[in-house]
Amino acid sequence: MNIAAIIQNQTSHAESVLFYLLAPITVICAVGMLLVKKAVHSALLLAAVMISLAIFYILNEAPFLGIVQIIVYTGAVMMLFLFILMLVGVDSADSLVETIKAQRILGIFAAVGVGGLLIALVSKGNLGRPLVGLQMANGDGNVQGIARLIFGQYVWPFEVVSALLITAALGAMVLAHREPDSDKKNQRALSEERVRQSSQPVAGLPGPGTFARHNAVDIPALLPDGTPADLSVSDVIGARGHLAKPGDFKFIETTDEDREGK
Amino acid sequence: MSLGTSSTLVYLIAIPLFSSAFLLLAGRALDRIGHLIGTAASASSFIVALFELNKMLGRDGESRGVTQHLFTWINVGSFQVDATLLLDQLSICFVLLITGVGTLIHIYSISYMSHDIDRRRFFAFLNLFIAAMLLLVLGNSYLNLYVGWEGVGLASYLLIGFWNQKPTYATAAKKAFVANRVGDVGLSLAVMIAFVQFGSVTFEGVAKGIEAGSASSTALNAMGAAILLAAVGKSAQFPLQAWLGDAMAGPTPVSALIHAATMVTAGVYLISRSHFVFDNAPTAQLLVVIVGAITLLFGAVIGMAKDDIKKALAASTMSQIGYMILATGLGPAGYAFAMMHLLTHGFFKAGMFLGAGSVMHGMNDEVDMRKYGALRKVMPITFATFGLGYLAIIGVPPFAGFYSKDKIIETAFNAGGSKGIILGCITLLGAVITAFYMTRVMLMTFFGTKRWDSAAHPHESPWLMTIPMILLSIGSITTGFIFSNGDRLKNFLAPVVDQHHHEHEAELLAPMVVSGLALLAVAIGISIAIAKYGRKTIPASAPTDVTIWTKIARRDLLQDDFNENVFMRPGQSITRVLAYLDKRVVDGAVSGVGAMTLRLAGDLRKTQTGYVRSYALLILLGTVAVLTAILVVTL
Amino acid sequence: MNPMNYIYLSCILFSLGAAGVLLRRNAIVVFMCIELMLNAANLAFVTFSRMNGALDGQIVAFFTMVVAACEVVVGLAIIVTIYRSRRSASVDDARLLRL
Amino acid sequence: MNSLTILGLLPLVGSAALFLLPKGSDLLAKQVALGVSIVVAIAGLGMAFSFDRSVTGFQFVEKHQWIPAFGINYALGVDGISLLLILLALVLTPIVILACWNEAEGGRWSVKNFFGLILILETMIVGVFAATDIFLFYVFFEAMLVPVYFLIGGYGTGEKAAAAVKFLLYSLFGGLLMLASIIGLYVISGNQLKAPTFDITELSQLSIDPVTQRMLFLGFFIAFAIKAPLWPFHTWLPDAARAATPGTSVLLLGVLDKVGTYGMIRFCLSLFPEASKEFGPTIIVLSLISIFYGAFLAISQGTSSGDGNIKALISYTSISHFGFITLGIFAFTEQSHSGATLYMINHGFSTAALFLIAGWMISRRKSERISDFGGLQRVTPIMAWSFFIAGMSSLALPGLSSFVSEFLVLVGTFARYPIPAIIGTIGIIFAALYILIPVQRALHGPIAPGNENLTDLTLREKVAIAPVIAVIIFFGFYPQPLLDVINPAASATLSALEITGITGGK
Repeated sequence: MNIAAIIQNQTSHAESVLFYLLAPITVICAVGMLLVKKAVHSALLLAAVMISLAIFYILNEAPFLGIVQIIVYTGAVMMLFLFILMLVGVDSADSLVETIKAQRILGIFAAVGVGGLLIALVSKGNLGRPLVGLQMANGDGNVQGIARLIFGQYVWPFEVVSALLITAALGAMVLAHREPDSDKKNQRALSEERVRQSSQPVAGLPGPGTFARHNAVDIPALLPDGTPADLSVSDVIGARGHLAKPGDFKFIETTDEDREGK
Repeated sequence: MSLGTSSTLVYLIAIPLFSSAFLLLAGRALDRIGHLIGTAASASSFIVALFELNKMLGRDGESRGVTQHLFTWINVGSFQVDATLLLDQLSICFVLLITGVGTLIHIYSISYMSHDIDRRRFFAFLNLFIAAMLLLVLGNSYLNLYVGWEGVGLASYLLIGFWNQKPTYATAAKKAFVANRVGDVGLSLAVMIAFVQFGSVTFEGVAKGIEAGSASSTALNAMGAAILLAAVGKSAQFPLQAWLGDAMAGPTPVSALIHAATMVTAGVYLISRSHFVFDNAPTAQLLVVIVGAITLLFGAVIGMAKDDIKKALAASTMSQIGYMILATGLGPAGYAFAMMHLLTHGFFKAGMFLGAGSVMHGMNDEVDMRKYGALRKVMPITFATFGLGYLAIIGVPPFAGFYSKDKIIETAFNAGGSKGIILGCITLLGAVITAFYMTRVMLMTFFGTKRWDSAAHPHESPWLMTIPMILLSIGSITTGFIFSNGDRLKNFLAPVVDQHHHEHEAELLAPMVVSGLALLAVAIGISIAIAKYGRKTIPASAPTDVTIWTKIARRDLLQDDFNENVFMRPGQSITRVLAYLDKRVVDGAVSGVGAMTLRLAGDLRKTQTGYVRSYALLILLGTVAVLTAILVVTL
Repeated sequence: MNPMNYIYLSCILFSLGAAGVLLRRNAIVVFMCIELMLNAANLAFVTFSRMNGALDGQIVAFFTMVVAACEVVVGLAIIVTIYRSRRSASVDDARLLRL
Repeated sequence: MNSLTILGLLPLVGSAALFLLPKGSDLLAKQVALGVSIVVAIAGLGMAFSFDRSVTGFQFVEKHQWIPAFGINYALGVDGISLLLILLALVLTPIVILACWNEAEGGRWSVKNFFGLILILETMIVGVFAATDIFLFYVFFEAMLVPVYFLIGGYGTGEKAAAAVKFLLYSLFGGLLMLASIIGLYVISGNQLKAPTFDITELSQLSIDPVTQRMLFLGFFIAFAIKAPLWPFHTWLPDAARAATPGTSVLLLGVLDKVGTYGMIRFCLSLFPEASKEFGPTIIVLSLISIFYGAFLAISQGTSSGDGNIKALISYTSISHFGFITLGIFAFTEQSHSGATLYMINHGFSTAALFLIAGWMISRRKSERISDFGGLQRVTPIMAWSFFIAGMSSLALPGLSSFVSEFLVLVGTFARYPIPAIIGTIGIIFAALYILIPVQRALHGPIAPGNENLTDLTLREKVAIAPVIAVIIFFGFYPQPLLDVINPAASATLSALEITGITGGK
């Protein structure tokens, strides 16, 4: 690496091409994220933005971060988003009609204002600053450089952040966990409940055809007084009008002739 | 004048004071003998006073005064006031009057108050009064005097309101106290002026300061006016006279002791004591004379219209004190005569009040003279003593009042110039009216026909009441002659009040002429009264078809109406307005700030829509503002 | 090409994210926009790191990613909880901040 | 043992003991509180006897570093004025505890907490009067509000919560102004001295330019005027007094409010002599307004036919009295200064007596309205006469303690400002009215319905009130022991003002 490369203010042409190719795509995706109705589409557009950002990281001599960006963001975080979208309902479309007075105008104004002001301030702040580049810092390799810093100078923040991650995991569990509404019922409680509900027979429903002349599914069982028990046949059969009446199968002294006549 | 010391002066005050405290603190246990203790205390004080008089007479004129230093009372920087007692010729007159007449009235009260369940308390208050009054006349400085001054005001308040279960009596007591307080303002101011001008508030220090000429005449006139204001309040002089009539709400012995013989004359004492101020403050002195002259006539006119025997006597007291104040305003010549009239008045007026009390005692506490009549036969002793007092007050020789009043009229005429003639005529006119209304009182009470209520069974009072009356009437016969014979009192007092003025002023009229005029005036007054009240029967209720002037006189010359409309009503209005303003404006301003904050908060609260996005928008707008600021600064 | 272009891109992405937070009502989309803002910041960090020749910017971006991951985990859990009780993922429906 | 710290800590220890007592041991709590306060009072009186009257400046000085970074010290010390005010508090506390034995029942919190709060308040009072470090003073000044707030809000009657909040807000407002001034002083001291400091002796050496001095003076003065209270900063007082229990009112009006007038002497005058002189005439006018305003409003409570409130009346009389005190302070003469200081003590006792007896009247009659009373002199003579004597002291009857102080104030004022003194003197007429009107309505007259069966003072109440009345009478006749302590401090304050002494006389 030469000194000239270190103090150059320009990046390589290849990088320029890539940038000018990708930057509009990124911006368009971001804008689209705002405009599409469905949340799933937003998520997909965001994923696109993140992937292009990962490429920008790599272009900026941060290959480690670029990879991490893809793994963590596009891989893990976006996956989480999609899972939640699945829980909430994939096709839950967002109405884009604004309900808060002046929110849209002011919001756009503020966003444009912040963007414009930031660009203005940043461009003022950079006048005449040379590009140093990371050739020196990445001399032993980008991952090694970062590892040296993380496990050296930044080891304490790193530990703190790891604690934060664990806490966040616990927090998510606590938040998403739903306590049962009441204690789980045991067998005794269940049977007591069943006995108290007098409309339900304690020992299960009677089967069809019991004490009747016929034991088909459409023949109701007969109660001791000879009346049919409606509970013994499925509601569906009753609704379709296929229910047989007890009288349909009256006991008739049949003779052999009769049988044969049939 | 170097004064001797005496270690016994303090007992004069201490005995009644401790007796009073003892009676009050001991509670009901002493109900049976409380009155005896009280009387004994007063009598002991009188004995000490006689003992002191005896010692005093043993010394020669210039060094008769004695002092007793008790302790340093207040000492702040140059403001030093010692609790020191001073007994000189002027004080001793008062001390003897207070303790002497006071003791007699104590004795009288034993019987008069015998049916009152609070008799012990009554005697405690009487003793408190005696102690305070003695402190008033014995203090060697204006501030010591002030303590006694307010002390007698307190005792007077307590005794006027003794039967305060009656709301009107309680109001009368309050009125007396407040009127006295107005006077006290004057005394306070006098002390302040004295301190600032002379660096001392003792009589001696002030006198020396004036002698050294360390005060301007403006200051002296102001001090004189302040002292006069004090005297006016205490002695019920115009324009603070209104309380005295109402003060008759108190038990009659109180009226006799406090509101006739002693306390109300404190103003005369104060002016006489401050002669060194007035001698150098002609304007203030003139004011004194004017106040005296007005009150003299004022009281007399009211006296003519009153049917209440005590109020008639009260009006008479006011008028007589007017005489005394007028006399003190006449300069060195007048002090001694004022004192003489004060002393004789103490005897005859106290006697007459006790007589009135005796009449009321016999008439079921009836005070309306129109319900009296023909009492001379059933109450001979009362009639006799009252009659002697009557003769004394109207100035019939050789009774006491003749000597003293005659001297005042004479001095008034001799005041010089037109002032002398006017004052002389006023005093003569006063004498006419005095004779008239006193004769009216006599006629309505003791002569004429019976106009008693059916329930009344008038009877003579018991001996405990008559003996003090008899003794006082003896005093009203003899004192005038004793005091004036050879100018005895004048010479006795001369070292105190008349140190520098021995030249005799020119006489406008010869003494004999003045006496003749005075007697003529008395005769005119008596004859009018007899013509009006002696011949015909007096209606049992006051006639209503009278002239507007009589009505005004019956309403105390509108004094209460005046006070009510000029001071009380506006005062009440101010009070109400201030109470309103305090709630609405002063407190309202603060509450208003609070209410405004609340309202502002209520309005601002509406910006809190609860939409997270609104908050986010505000944050971002804030960011825009900050960035703009940065941009503007870096441009 | 001047590397400042990355920074400008970062600014644009940041303000687009901010606009999304302000304009969208679906809580999940709002969340995604926040992620976008964080990523925009990361891009700036990485670019500055390169411009200054020090890896510290990348470290910060790394930490940001970790914290963002935590935030997503907790935030999505909260969204789920709210959705469970309200049957809605709209941020306008949760107005408990208002009395 | 002459340590102000120990003196101040004793009540705090006592209150901690009270809080540790088990629930329900009310009687024991009262006994412990009474015992502790009596021990403290005796210790305080013992200290007073070893106070050297010939020395000007602070005695019993203690100084420890507290926050060295800001030059803040824990510094205590007393001169004649603060010694007497501390004694006033120490003597009144056991009396209040004894007099208000049953006052805490029915409060929001327990009885032991009530007495615990009173003892905490006692500690604060000792601290506020003894502090010679201005920051320490401020801490006590504000901390003092806390127990009072709870005493009013937790145990009062009527609109107690509103009154407590009003009291707190007014005091905090003044306190914040004062804090601003204190910080200002600190900054100036940093510019002029080697190191910035909060020590008042050092701060009084500063030379501050007139404009700054005026601003700083006003910060202090308004805080103290609210506390005192001076018209027009007074409106919290009647509400607080109406809502507070009588015992609380005694401590509030009798002792706490003296912090205001004490502060004017200790801080306003000694730290800002020029501004004090400049504002003196204005403050004298405010004082005169206070005198009459308080008197008129007290009269309006007395004369209003229905809702005249006896506690409000007493609080308005206090506004009038505080007018006299500030008049004395800003008249800048030896007499007026000594008188004003003496007035603080005397007013403490006479108001204490009035409030305690009014409290007993109210607790018996179950009403605070003056028109509900009548004829008490016949029914409950001892109570009625005690009230009468207290009232007489309040209207400054000669022979009772207030007279000496009131007269000294007036005579001292007259020496410098004759016209205000004359106007102030006229105030004594209204003093007579505002005392005699309630006396007539409540004590005199026929026995009003509902008063027939009231009981007279119990032995406990007699024991509580007797020392107060004894003090009132004794110092009326012999105030010199107090004046001997006050005079050196008063003249030291005046000499710091560098005013050519107008002391009267030639």
